[in-house]
Amino acid sequence: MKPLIEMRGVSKAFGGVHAVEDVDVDLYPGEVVAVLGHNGAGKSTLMKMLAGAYRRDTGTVLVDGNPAELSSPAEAFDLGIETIHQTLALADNLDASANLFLGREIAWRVGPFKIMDSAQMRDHAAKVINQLNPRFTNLNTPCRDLSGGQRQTIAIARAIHFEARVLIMDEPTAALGPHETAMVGELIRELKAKGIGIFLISHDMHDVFDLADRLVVMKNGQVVGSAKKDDVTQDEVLGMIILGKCPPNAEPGPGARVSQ
Amino acid sequence: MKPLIEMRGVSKAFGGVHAVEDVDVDLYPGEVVAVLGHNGAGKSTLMKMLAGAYRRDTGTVLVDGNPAELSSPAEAFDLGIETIHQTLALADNLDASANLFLGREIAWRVGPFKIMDSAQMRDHAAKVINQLNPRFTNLNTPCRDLSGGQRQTIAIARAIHFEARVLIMDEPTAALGPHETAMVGELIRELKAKGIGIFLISHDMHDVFDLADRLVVMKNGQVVGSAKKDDVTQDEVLGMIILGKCPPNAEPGPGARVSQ
Amino acid sequence: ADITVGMSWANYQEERWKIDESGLRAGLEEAGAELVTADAQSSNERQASDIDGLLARGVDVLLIVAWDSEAIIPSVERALAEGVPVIAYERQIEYPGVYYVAFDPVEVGRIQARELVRAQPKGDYVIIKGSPTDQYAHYVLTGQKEIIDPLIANGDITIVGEQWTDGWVPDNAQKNMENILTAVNDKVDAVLASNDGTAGGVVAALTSVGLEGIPVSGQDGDIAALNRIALGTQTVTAWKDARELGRLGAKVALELAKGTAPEDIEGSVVWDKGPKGTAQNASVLAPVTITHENLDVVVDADWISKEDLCAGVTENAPAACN
Amino acid sequence: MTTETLEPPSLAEPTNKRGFNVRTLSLVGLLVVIAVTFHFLSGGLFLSARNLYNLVVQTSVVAILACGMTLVIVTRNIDLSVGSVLGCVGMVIALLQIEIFPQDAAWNWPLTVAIGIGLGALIGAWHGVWIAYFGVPSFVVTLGGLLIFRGAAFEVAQGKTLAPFDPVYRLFGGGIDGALGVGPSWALFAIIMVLYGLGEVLVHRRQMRLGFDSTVRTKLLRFLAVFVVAAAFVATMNSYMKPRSDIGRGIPVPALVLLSVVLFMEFVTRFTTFGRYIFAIGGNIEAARLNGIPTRRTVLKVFIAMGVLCAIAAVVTTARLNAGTSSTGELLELSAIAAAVIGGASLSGGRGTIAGAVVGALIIQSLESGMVLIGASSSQRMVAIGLVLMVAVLADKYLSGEE
Amino acid sequence: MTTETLEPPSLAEPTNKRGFNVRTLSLVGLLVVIAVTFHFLSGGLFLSARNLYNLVVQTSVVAILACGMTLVIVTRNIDLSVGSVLGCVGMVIALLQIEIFPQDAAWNWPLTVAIGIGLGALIGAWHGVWIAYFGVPSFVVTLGGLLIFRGAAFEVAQGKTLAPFDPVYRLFGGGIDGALGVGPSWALFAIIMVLYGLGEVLVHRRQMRLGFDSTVRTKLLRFLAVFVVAAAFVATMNSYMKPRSDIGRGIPVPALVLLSVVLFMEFVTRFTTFGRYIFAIGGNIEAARLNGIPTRRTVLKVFIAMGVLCAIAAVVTTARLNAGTSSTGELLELSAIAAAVIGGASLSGGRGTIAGAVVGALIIQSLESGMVLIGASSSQRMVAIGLVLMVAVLADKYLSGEE
Ligand SMILES: Nc1ncnc2c1ncn2[C@@H]1O[C@H](COP(=O)(O)OP(=O)(O)OP(=O)(O)O)[C@@H](O)[C@H]1O
Ligand SMILES: Nc1ncnc2c1ncn2[C@@H]1O[C@H](COP(=O)(O)OP(=O)(O)OP(=O)(O)O)[C@@H](O)[C@H]1O
Ligand SMILES: [Mg+2]
Ligand SMILES: [Mg+2]
Repeated sequence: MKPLIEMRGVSKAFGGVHAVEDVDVDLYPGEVVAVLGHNGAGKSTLMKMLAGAYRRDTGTVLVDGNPAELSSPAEAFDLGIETIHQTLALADNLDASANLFLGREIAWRVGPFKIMDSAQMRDHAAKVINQLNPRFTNLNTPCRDLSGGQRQTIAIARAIHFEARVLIMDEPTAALGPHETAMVGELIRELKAKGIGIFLISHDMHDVFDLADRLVVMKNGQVVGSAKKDDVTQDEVLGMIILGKCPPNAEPGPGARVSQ
Repeated sequence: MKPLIEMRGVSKAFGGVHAVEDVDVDLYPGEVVAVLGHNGAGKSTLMKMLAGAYRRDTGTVLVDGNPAELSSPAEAFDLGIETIHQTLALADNLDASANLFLGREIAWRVGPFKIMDSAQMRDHAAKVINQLNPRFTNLNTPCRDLSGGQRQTIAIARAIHFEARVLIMDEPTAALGPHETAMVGELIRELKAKGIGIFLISHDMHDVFDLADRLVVMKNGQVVGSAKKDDVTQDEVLGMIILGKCPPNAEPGPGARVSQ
Repeated sequence: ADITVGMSWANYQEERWKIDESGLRAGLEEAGAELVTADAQSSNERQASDIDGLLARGVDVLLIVAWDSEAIIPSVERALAEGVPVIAYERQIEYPGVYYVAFDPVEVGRIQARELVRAQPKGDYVIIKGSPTDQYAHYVLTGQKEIIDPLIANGDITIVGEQWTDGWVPDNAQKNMENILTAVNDKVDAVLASNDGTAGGVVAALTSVGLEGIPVSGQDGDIAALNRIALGTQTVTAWKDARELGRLGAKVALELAKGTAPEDIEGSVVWDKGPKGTAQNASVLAPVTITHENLDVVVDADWISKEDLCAGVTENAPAACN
Repeated sequence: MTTETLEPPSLAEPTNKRGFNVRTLSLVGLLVVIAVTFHFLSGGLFLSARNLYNLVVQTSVVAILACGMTLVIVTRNIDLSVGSVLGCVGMVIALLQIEIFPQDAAWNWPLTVAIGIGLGALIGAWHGVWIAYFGVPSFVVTLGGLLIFRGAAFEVAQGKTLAPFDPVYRLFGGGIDGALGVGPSWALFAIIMVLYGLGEVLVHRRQMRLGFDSTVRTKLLRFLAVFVVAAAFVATMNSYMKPRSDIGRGIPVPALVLLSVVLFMEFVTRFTTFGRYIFAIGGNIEAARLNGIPTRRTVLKVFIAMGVLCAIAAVVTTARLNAGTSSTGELLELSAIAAAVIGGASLSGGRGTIAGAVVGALIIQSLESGMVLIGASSSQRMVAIGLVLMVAVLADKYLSGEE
Repeated sequence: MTTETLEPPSLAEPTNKRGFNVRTLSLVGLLVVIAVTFHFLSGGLFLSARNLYNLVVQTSVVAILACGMTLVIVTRNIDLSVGSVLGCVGMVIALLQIEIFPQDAAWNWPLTVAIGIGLGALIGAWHGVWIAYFGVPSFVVTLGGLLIFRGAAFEVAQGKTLAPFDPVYRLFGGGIDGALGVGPSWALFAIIMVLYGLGEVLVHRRQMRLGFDSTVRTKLLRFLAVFVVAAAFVATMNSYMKPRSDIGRGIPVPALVLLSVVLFMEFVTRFTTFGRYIFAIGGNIEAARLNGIPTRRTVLKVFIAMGVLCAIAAVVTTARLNAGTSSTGELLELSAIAAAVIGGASLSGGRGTIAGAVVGALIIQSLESGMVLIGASSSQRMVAIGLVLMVAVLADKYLSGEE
């Protein structure tokens, strides 16, 4: 099978900080790849480059085997790459349905203008959000007045509503309650079954081992190693994250500690 | 033993939304009380009232048995109540040490001015933060350029640095890596041993059962019930959170489903 | 050029200063002198800086149109201390040793009031004053009051409305006039407007209630204002042939730069009619009263083309348009 | 599904049960208080048909600018150049119409207006490119514009005052003939009311189909309110007679221009994606960018719109004065910004309404005119207006239940 | 522990390896470019001692205001009233000193200055209370102040110009005698350098004790740079002679006033908790509040400081003009805000430096003066200054490595 995404030698530095260094990662259709690592390891930065939010300094990215520039979020959307950002990327002054359709409103083109179909958008939004959290009723409230989990729900709803082929989820359940988290897990399985490729960043080992097919561990901007979920144990993965030690069953990356 | 905090009949509404309704909660010295509930249940709102960030509409709060107004964060600090807010409450343009000491800088009073001892603050900050995350080196970077977990680390460091008697932790480990999360768990145990009372909001059942002594579950702004950790099972707690069903071993609150 | 003459304008954003400058420049160029200018844009602070700059450029003589006749004095002192003669141009600076070249501003006010009173000896007057922060507006007002105060005292004239015009901006004058008209329910017989710009605003306001044609004053002899006089919607403008003043300024400047004693300059008189009564050497021109009757004066002086003057004039054409 | 009425949510402002914006309603209340106060202080002059007619005409220029300024402020920018741009465009129109093109040609005024609007758009684009693409703060860019275009306004005709304009052009200024007349005013009223009613019915039917609970009573009440206010307005304008006649004037042309601008801008901000993007950018520009909104293009368009509105305002101003002067529009930027801010636009972005800006402009002009009517001197006027502005915004804050 | 030098971090601006603020350095570079350009265009006049002396005096008022404006802007507010407050305080000082108090009393000028500063603080407090405690947007409050205090400035003496001031008072204006003289200028230079050197040594020792890696070389280089620039400045001021004499003038008094203000404000923003709170409020006012910072009191104090600075600027201006006029300070608010913004203050809050504001003021004044020196016409001057401002900020953006 052809990979959906191939990242080769991708790097990004901010001033003196090498946030991401020479990273290679693949993603296949219907696969969930968990990206793990300590805080500040560079996971979000890597994903933002794939989402078109940052421009990479070096490296190539192939989408469906074709080189992709990924110079703007719109370009990523066009390639079918949807992202749930860690910062959620919500406009706090707008309500749930406005945020859900932000940038991709349902609208009729009339001359130079696009007239929004607010009723339709409201209707859709209510449906998608209800699917994730039935208790979420204040659809008319500006996001700034919502609870942390409600805000995250909107960001998730947005990413799943626009049928993606690649879904990037940067700590999607960090602020969610147990029930909501379970529903997101369900959702990931559904999407996977549809052949969608998913990058999942999460600090929850449970979730990761529950949902992921493969794991990639980063440390200080570099890949420590990657492995099939079934080939490694939870403790081995923790060792990769914390110590940068690549176990025998995993494929080591440039960030693996060579000597013990 | 006398409770550190007694909340009685506390309510708060935003426009038409009853975020918190008639809540009674106690906290004893050396006790960890987990506050649980679905997204938008009112957990953060309840804690913000205790932190002096919101004024309650009705109800009384006793600290050490004395009624407390709690009309401002400064008042809460004076009573020894420290908070890690869900929103972290960081000034994005300042760096880690400035944020850590924000509002309570180390300074010499000279006439009408307080001259900050930056060197000292930097020194302390480095120590406290290192204790939580040894990999956190960019202490001079403005917070806006830090990763999600690094930001959370600063907020936690701040709350523990000023020796509190009551510590409110609103989803303190949501963005933390596994290692960092473990260190926070360690920390909670240490503080507990020192007789500090802790409110812990978390969606992670593992953490909760690991760390808490007692659980309080909220639903739609009301208390479903509270129970000693050892008296209930994880499934029972999930039932409380999702269905609002209070098990026999727990003490029911006004939000418990009566029938069924 | 062997002689450099500096000119500090108070504010240049008006039609007439351009004309002053052309006169000044013509007069200086004939003598091979150079002119350098600066515009203070209605600010004392900026004018002080401008004069510093002009002195730094090494001018031999300095002409000043003062935005404020008191606040300019430290700058004058600086110039005199460096041995640079100072000419107060158009606006008096009462300081010993400063030469004064001007159309008498108080006379401007008098002309305006005199002609209005002649056209409308009795009745309800409105005064649209200039910018409240401009000293010049106060001088004009003084002249106007000189004529009409006695008539107010004996009851012939009533002032039914009086407003300053921020920044001399015509739009502001228009709004003020409209509101005054509302306040007095159109019972207005004459409007003392302080210059031709504000007069334009006043006439526009009057036109919208069908009152155009009642006596309105102005000054400067703007093209648009002269056209209004021809059309009969403005009564008088106190015409100051700025070219002439410019040439006079140039002449005096050249003399002073050459070291001629002020009192020896041709046409110099001793002027002590300022508020403080300081005596100083001066060459003062009288503004010319321009009304419907003598519009030919401005045409003959090549100030305005007959075509511009008579644009749109049909009935009751002035002699100048025939 | 939801029990709320389905109002355009993009403005993110509290609305009351009838779907009116609370903030704007409380501002209208304040305007009424100011008007009634002046009415008594001026011995019954303020609420006369004549003064209201003048007020509408005098307000139109600032209100037109304030509409554009609201968009600019919502995107977290500012435009200090509007007065200068107005002056510069006005001078160019005057120069072309009076000095360059043949004065009696019928195509003269339409062409000059078109050129003026094109020039306005160009100037707006110039500012927009600097701000959106070069990333220079709008304060600096438009301060530059304030200087540049005021200087240019002078250079256009070397400071000369240019007059007179074409008689048809002058109608834009709302002078003696610059009003619709009684019959056409009522006709326009009828047309607008019918269209508005139809729109509400259509929206209502659509909402019913999608299962929203949209009460008929609310809509009807709102329609009636608008109907009564509009009818009162038309009746008032019609009852102000031309001088020495009993021919009613009707709606003045500047008010018509303003009305068109307001309707168009309300449409854009409430119903189009462009309007939505403006608010999203003001709320969180990074979020807007991450969601693929063309943030730079949107900001550029906002400044182009502002430039066009400056040109429209220039037409009204010069037509009204019947002259182009190089000082036209000085200090207007302050009034325009003040109107937008009083109307609820927040300089920290993401908040503001067109209707509020118009009411803000009306409040400012009512204070200006009212103080002249009661015969206050200009310095007293300044002090009083300053105080009332502050109190008005404070009162509005509490009336609208914020805080 | 860390390898960076230990600079006050509150300003959250990039600093280079020597600990200088990159943004301010690149601005200084721009200033040099502008100066050298004018020097050639004006045939060697711009960089003459005489013109530099004038430039310093001319800049002082805007620079003093810009220092306060920076604080205001950092807290995400704005102050449009500074010009009016300056005018009003100046008129009150003039009225008291010239008309009310006995003209020859020795206590006259000190008392009037004290009263003026008190009045400035009071006016600032008035604005601050409206903004911080009543929650009215600073734009509205200070727009009100702009009108109110301009009106008041007129009412104080009914628009009359008041003159002359006490001869000692006039020294504040930096006229012919308003400078320190050669000897005292060098003495002052020496004192400041010694104090600065001592301070650096003390800080260095403290940092060593806490184990920070603070290199001596960096500090030494920085000290030398400051030393050379300051010495060049004093030498230049000393080499401008009094008219027709060879007595050097020395540092002008307005520059001395500005220097005191700058040193004080740099101290406050860098080293005191008050300064830290200002930046925290601008960065995230909600976070500041949650951390127990008295946000309202802090904002109030910022506006009081602004009021005091207006009063100080009023003293310099009136002393320089030797007259109190009701128009003094008109439009100064624009220059002050522009200086702060050019100097790197961001209108969205949380960013700005005192040194930057001063350099910004110098850039603006250099453009103004330079255009006079090269003999540009008024409208050319406006166009050129507008353009250069925009280009300067753009260039600065790229030079300082921001995006
Ligand atoms: N400032 C506010 N204005 C209006 N409504 C608010 C405001 N703050 C909170 N709410 C509402 O109050 C309810 C409770 O919010 P709260 O933040 O306390 O929930 P929570 O239990 O902390 O949820 P989460 O687990 O998602 O953090 C929510 O419905 C939210 O929309
Ligand atoms: N805009 C930026 N400017 C400067 N440094 C940045 C920026 N964004 C990220 N960094 C730095 O890059 C490093 C990687 O950050 P990143 O957000 O990718 O980490 P992460 O793996 O997502 O961590 P977390 O688990 O805490 O979310 C961090 O050290 C961070 O401080
Ligand atoms: Mg991350
Ligand atoms: Mg919460």
